[in-house]
Amino acid sequence: MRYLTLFILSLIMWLLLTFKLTIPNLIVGTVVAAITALIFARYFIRNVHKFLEPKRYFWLFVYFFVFLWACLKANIDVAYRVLHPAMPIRPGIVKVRTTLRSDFARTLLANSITMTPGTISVDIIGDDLYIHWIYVHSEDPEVYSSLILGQFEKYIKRIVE
Amino acid sequence: MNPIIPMLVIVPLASAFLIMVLGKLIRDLPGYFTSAVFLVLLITSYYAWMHNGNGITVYKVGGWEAVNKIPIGIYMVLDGLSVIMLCLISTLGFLSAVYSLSYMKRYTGEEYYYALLCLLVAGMNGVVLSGDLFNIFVFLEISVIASYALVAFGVEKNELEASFKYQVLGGIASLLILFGIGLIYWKAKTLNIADIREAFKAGYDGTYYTFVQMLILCGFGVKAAIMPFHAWLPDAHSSAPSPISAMLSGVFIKAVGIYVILRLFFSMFVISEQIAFVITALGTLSMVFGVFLAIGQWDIKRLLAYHSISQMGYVIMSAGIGMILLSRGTRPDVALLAITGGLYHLINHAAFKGLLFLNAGALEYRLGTRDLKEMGGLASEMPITAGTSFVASMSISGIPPFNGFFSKLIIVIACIRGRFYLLAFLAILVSIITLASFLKFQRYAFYNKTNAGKDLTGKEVATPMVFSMIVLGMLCLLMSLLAIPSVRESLLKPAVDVLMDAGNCMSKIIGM
Amino acid sequence: MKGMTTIVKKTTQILAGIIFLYGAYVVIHGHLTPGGGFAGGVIMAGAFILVTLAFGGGFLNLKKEETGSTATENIAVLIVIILSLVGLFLGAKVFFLNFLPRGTVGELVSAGVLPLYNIFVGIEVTSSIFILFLALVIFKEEDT
Amino acid sequence: MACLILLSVGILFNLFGCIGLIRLPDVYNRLQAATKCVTLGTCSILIGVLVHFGFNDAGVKAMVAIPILFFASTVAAHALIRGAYGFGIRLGDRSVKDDYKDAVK
Amino acid sequence: MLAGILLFFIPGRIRFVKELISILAVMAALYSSIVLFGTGDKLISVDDALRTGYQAHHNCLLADHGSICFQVDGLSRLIVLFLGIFGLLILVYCLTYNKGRIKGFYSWYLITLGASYGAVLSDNLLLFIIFWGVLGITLYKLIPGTDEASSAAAKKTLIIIGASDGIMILGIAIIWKICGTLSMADVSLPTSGALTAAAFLALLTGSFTKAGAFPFHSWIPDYAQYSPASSAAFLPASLDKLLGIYFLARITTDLFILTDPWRMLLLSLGVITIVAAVLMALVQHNCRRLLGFHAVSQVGYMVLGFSLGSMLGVAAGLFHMLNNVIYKSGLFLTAGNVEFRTGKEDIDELGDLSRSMPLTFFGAIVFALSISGIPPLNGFASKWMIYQAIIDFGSGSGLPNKLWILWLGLAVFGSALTLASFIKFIGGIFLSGKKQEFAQVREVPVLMWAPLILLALGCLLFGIFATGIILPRLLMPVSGVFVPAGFWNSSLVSVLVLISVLLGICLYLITGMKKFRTEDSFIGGEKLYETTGYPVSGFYHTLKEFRLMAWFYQKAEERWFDVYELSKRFTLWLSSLASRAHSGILPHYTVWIIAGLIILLMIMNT
Amino acid sequence: MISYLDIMLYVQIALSGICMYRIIRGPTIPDRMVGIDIFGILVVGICAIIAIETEKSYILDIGIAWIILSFIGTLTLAKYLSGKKINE
Amino acid sequence: MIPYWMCFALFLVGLYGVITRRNLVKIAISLSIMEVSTFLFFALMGYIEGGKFPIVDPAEPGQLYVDPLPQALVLTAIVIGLATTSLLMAVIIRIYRKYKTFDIREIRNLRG
Amino acid sequence: CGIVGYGLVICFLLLKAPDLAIVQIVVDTMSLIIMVTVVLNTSREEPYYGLDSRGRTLAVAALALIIALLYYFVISTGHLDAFGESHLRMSEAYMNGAAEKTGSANLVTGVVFDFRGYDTLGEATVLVTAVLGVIAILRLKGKK
Ligand code: NA
Ligand code: NA
Repeated sequence: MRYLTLFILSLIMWLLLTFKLTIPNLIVGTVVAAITALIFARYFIRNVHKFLEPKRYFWLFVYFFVFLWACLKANIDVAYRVLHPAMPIRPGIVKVRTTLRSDFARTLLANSITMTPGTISVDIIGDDLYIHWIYVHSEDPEVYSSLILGQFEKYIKRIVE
Repeated sequence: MNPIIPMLVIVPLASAFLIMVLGKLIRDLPGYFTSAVFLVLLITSYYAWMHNGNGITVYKVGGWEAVNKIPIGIYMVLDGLSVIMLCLISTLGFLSAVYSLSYMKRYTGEEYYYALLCLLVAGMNGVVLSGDLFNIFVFLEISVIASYALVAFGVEKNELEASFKYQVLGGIASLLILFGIGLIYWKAKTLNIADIREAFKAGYDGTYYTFVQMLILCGFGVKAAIMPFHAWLPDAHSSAPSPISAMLSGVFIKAVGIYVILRLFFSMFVISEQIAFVITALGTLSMVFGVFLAIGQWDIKRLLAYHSISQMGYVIMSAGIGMILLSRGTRPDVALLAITGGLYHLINHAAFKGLLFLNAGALEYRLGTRDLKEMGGLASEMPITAGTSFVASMSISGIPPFNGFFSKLIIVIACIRGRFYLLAFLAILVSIITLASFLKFQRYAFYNKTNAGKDLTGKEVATPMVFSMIVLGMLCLLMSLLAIPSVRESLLKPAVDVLMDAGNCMSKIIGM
Repeated sequence: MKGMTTIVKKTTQILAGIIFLYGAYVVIHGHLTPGGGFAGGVIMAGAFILVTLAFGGGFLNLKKEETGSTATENIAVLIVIILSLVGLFLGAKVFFLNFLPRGTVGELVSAGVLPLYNIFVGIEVTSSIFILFLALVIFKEEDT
Repeated sequence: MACLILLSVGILFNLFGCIGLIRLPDVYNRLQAATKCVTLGTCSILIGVLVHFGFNDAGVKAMVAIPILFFASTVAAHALIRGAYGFGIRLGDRSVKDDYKDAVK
Repeated sequence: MLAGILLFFIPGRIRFVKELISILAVMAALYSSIVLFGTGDKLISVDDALRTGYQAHHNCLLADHGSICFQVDGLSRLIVLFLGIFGLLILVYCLTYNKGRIKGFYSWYLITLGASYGAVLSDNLLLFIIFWGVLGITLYKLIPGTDEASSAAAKKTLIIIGASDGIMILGIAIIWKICGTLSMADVSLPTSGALTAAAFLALLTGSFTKAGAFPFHSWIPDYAQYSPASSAAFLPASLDKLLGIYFLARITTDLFILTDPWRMLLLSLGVITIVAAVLMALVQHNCRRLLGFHAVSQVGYMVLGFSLGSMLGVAAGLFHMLNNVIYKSGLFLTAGNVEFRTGKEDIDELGDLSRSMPLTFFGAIVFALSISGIPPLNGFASKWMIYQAIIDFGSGSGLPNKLWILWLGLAVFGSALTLASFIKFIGGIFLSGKKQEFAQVREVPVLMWAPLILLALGCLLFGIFATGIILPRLLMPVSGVFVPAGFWNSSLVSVLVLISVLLGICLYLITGMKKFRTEDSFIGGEKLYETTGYPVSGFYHTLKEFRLMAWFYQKAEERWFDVYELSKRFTLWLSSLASRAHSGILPHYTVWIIAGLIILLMIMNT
Repeated sequence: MISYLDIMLYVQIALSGICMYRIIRGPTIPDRMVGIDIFGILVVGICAIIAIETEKSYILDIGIAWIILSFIGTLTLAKYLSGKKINE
Repeated sequence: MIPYWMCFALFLVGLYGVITRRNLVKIAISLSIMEVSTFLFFALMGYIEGGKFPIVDPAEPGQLYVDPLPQALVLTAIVIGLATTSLLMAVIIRIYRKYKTFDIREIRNLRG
Repeated sequence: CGIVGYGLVICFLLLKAPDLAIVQIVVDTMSLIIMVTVVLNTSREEPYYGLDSRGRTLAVAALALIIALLYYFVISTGHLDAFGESHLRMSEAYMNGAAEKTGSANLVTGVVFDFRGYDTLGEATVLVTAVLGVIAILRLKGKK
């Protein structure tokens, strides 16, 4: 199953890269994708059946825009802090507890957090995400948890779990 | 289009990879396989030597013919000079490989050793056969990298240190060469040696030309260990396993250093008196200081290594004298003599220095030390080592009737007939000090009383090692025959002609 | 914990295959786009290196990998040599002969034997680089 | 035109990122600023490319590049910041909180 | 023909004697030696007319100049004869003496002999230098070198010999440059120009080194001391002397035409050799070393003879050479016999062997008297001729001629000292003290004393028949015919010889041996010394105590007069200097490279 | 004539110059590494601009290659920083 | 000319580093700087004003391209550079194990 | 440390050498990885050796040398083809109709594998040689 998924993904990737639908290209692409699948399937994510559920793609699409917005905000925020003569920063590392179970979901969450306002995920230990925050708005765990995680957790849960 | 020419490079190259593939499966294969391959190379190159005559054979790789008389592919060129180098390489390579059969038994990772040895030889063959400047660089790097690794093959303190220094200095040299090649391409817009000569004909701008020449000279000077550029050599040559030392001193510095210098400065650049003077001066410098450094050494292989510098000084000096005379155009006969002497000495050096390093290896193999002070009285313990090393010592010191005498004789005579009295005197002086230092070697290793506390096994080394030493010892004697004019005429003349008449040869290559 | 954080591992799981594929793409399109055997080979090796980095070397049988890679590397070079020699045994007796039909410039299958060179050089480089990495990684302290 | 605007925006963000890289006091904050701004800026440029070429081989390539870039740069930033912490770089003087300290112990 | 035999012999012997000490090899070697001897003997009768017949034209060695050819003329014939004789005699001696001493002795022996023949007979200078060089190797190989001192001596010997060979190559190359030929027969150069002078000096170095004249003498005493007596007798005492003087004769009479400054130089070197070496000999304790210094000293006379340039001088030099070879190899054999039986070489430790080894003692007496120039032995005859030649030389007009009295005086002085030191030699070994430890010592086997006695007879015969047979038959063909004016009758010469004898005895007495009673009876060569138990060499310490002498000896012990030691010190100093520059620090080496590059650029851009 | 695209290209190059400043300046090793990472991303932008300028898609290949290798390189650096052996 | 001169200056910077650095790894880095400048030098030589990327588009024939030869040479040289660097690094690892230092001045067993 | 190499990539891009750019990227990253691996395998602290008097002398000498060298470079290259205006000789054949000759759209690949395929074989060999060397040097024990 993992082999097949990876094979198909690879083939799609190949076709995207070459962007040509000629016979030689297809043959070569098939061979290369097969080799890729053979070698790397054992490192590939486990629950590949989830790739087959369309609604996840829908949520992904939605999430994309949510994320884009957050991202833009993040950038403008950083730009502000950088350009401000006084550099209003208040950095620190905070601990946030996540409810996501699967590693992949957590990874996605961490990546998202990294791209959003003033935060970079430092580590995941157990259920705790450690986040470096450029401006620690609040010392209260409840407050900053919601500030940081925002809506991401919700969407990621729908996409991945 | 003679398919032998590319095969001379490809065979050792392919066998290196075959060894790596098969070596793990069959334990004793690498050594015997390598020896067999080198034997084949040996036979092939001697065949080429006998049949090449005065001719120049050009092999156009990829079948790319010249366009408007401008070569566009890589040319492989087999002429008198390169064929002699090929013979040297394969002879010493074969003997070293045979010697290694028992010598390398104490090392781990034999298959790596033999693969690297094959690559070393392949690289040198590539350099020698190449008619393309950049191609020379590439094959130079193959053999140089193999030699870096082989120097460090023992992975002990000294080996590693030597290899590191060698790599850094060699790296700088390679970069100077590469930059020089770049500069040449900048002006000539071509890489074929013969074509570069053509391209330069448009005009030799003083400063540019000298700058390029100096970069090239300096770069290959490091590889050839000419005097101010020599510092890596004693470390590297003394640290490598002995058969490799024999290869490095015997042919490596010649194939990737001296040969290329001769090739480029005779054939590619037009000889000027100034550059000839510089080359002569460098040769003399190495000749004189190398020997002074050698005589103070107590480590056999270090002593031998410094002598390599000194002996190569002879070769370069006489080639330089040849260049001076050629550029003056007054005494072509003396120039011929000088170049002949230089080449002859180069060949002789391969025999006797290779042999000496093998002797040193035999001593080290038996005694576990290279320190002369810890040896003694080995003449009766190891008669063949003692005998062959005596032959080689006398040969390198220029004592008749061994080959070294004749080449030095020719060089001295050329010096005097060309009115370089000081150089002749220095050559003799160096010869004397060489003799002194080799008698020191003889005295402390083979004569003298046996050092107490050393457990001498009283055995000669194993048969393959003995075989290699005896063959080289015989060569030291046999090569005296090259002094006989008719023999010299047939064997050395083609090589000398290549250098004497470089312009003509180059235009022949272009015409092919 | 072996290897790097979960975040890295999970990303690696997805990216490794893509990187390898991309390397293969660069190799195979060597005669059409920039890159070729060498660049692509290193990228492919990068995929392996990435996996090793992220997951740690523990799950690899390093000695076996190294032996395998060495063999692969040498066989690949041997094939390159054989390819270069094929011309020597054809009628022309030319070393490094491009003995296949050239095809149309710009097509995937064109340029005769060059893509084959690219592919085998790519394989060679992949295993070479991976061995380099492994050899440096495996190297342990010794008691001296 | 849209392409040029996207490109300009991208470059502007890159500029902010770089300024951050210069101005901010410690490695963590620099990473903060730089990763975010530069990644987004570059994504913006790539989208510009996509817009410029349309949906052909070049545009698709740019499109493929975006997720790769996204994953790569965020994970890289994460790894770096963790590495920096492991390396023993303390948080700057102005930092207010360090929960991670206890976790690593 | 001879060349063919030689070239055939050498490899044959090598293979043969590879099987070392086998009796077969010994016999074969003996046989070959006899053949050589016979051949050599036959050559004597060969007329000069036949000379061209012996020129074997082979391939020329280098380019188009100088063919390999052997020439046989009077000089070489003479030398060849003696080579054969000594080759045989010493080989016979070796049969017993040498058992197991040196590996492959016989093969080296034969190679030596062959190469000597080759050197003497070759006309081409290149061929000559090749044979000459081979002799250096065999010289080296004939020392066992199994201990510290002898291996050092071997090394020193070959270095000095090799160095002289190298310098000779220079000379030969210069000759070629000037003359365009390498045939000795065709070369005749006046020593006026700088180049010619250099060539002359270079070749002179070669001959001086081989013969062992000052300042290249220092290998001889070492070699004599540390090699087996047979080797010492064979090489430094006979073969090398023959060859060195042969070559000296060649260059002074044949290749070059000497001018006054060079004559002056040669004369000075000659007398310095005589006096300095004999002074060194006086203080030696080791009998072989003592003989070694005498071997040097005697060369001085020959050099004197040749440098005079007159026919008489040349004949005298040659004659002295022959005589010297006879008695000096005899003396070495004597020393060898003594050592063979007692195992000792130090004069102080020996004594009272005259009864136990009468034949050896007899030989020793004859040789000692001969070397000291006591009539009617051969040493007297040749020394006398040299004095005569010097006196004749005094009638010339050049500066060296004016100084004739100086040359003569020093030569006589040296002769006197020689006598003094041989009194010590004889006294110390055979006479003084009764040492219990030597009670068991017996005479040596016949094969060892026979050559000795033959040589002693040679001394007598050469002395007695000097004018009658030896000079006209052997020497005149070489030097040209001369009239030995006043031979045997010259009162001046007789007085000089007498003075030298008396002076020697006086010196011996004055310097502290008051109790030493001598009864000299020169008639019939019989004499008896009765000695006290006094250590014989003790009195020579007195000599050392003169201030000038003291300085001289001190410096000599520090080896200030030894070219070898001087240059060794200088070389090692330079070497350590250069070594120190190789600091092992990589950046320095990098700087060398770049600095070298820039210096080259500077040179090229001037 | 310098087009607007050229200006953008030069600005982008100038930005990577700023990165270089950080890389050279330090002060700590992680700082330099951050610089390297950012530099890598900036180059992708450069590639993209050049691709637009020349209308060649293959320039983007270089960009993608850079992303990938910069990623691997940064991970190595990060691992170096965190003090783990590579094969841990 | 100035680009060439700058390029050579970079070469010299590397050289300066090789001479003055005492850390083995830094020496290796300096060497690779020298290498890099050499590559740049070749690439500079191949550049032709107005030349296109040396990749032929069959749609637009007859274009002027930059000189592909120096690029091919550099390609080879780069690989060689990587090879030498990795070998150097292997030796450096071993040296550190044996000598316990990176200081080139203390690595001087071989002298004289 | 890798910065110079990365800077070089930009230069390559500007000099229209995409092949070089891509290869330089991969190689430089690999060098970086290798160097980091080395430092990891040895010591984590990058030791800093201060400039003492000997070091200063050396630095002055080095400075003098490189200035001299730069001077000679400048005076000797003044008259050569200016930047961007190089004429052609050998490469003429590589540009005009070469794509048809080799079939490779990428001219550099054409040169690398066809016109100068022999060089490339050498290049591949160099890499394998280095790999062999690295493995050989990193053996745990040199002698039995
Ligand atoms: Na010793
Ligand atoms: Na000893």
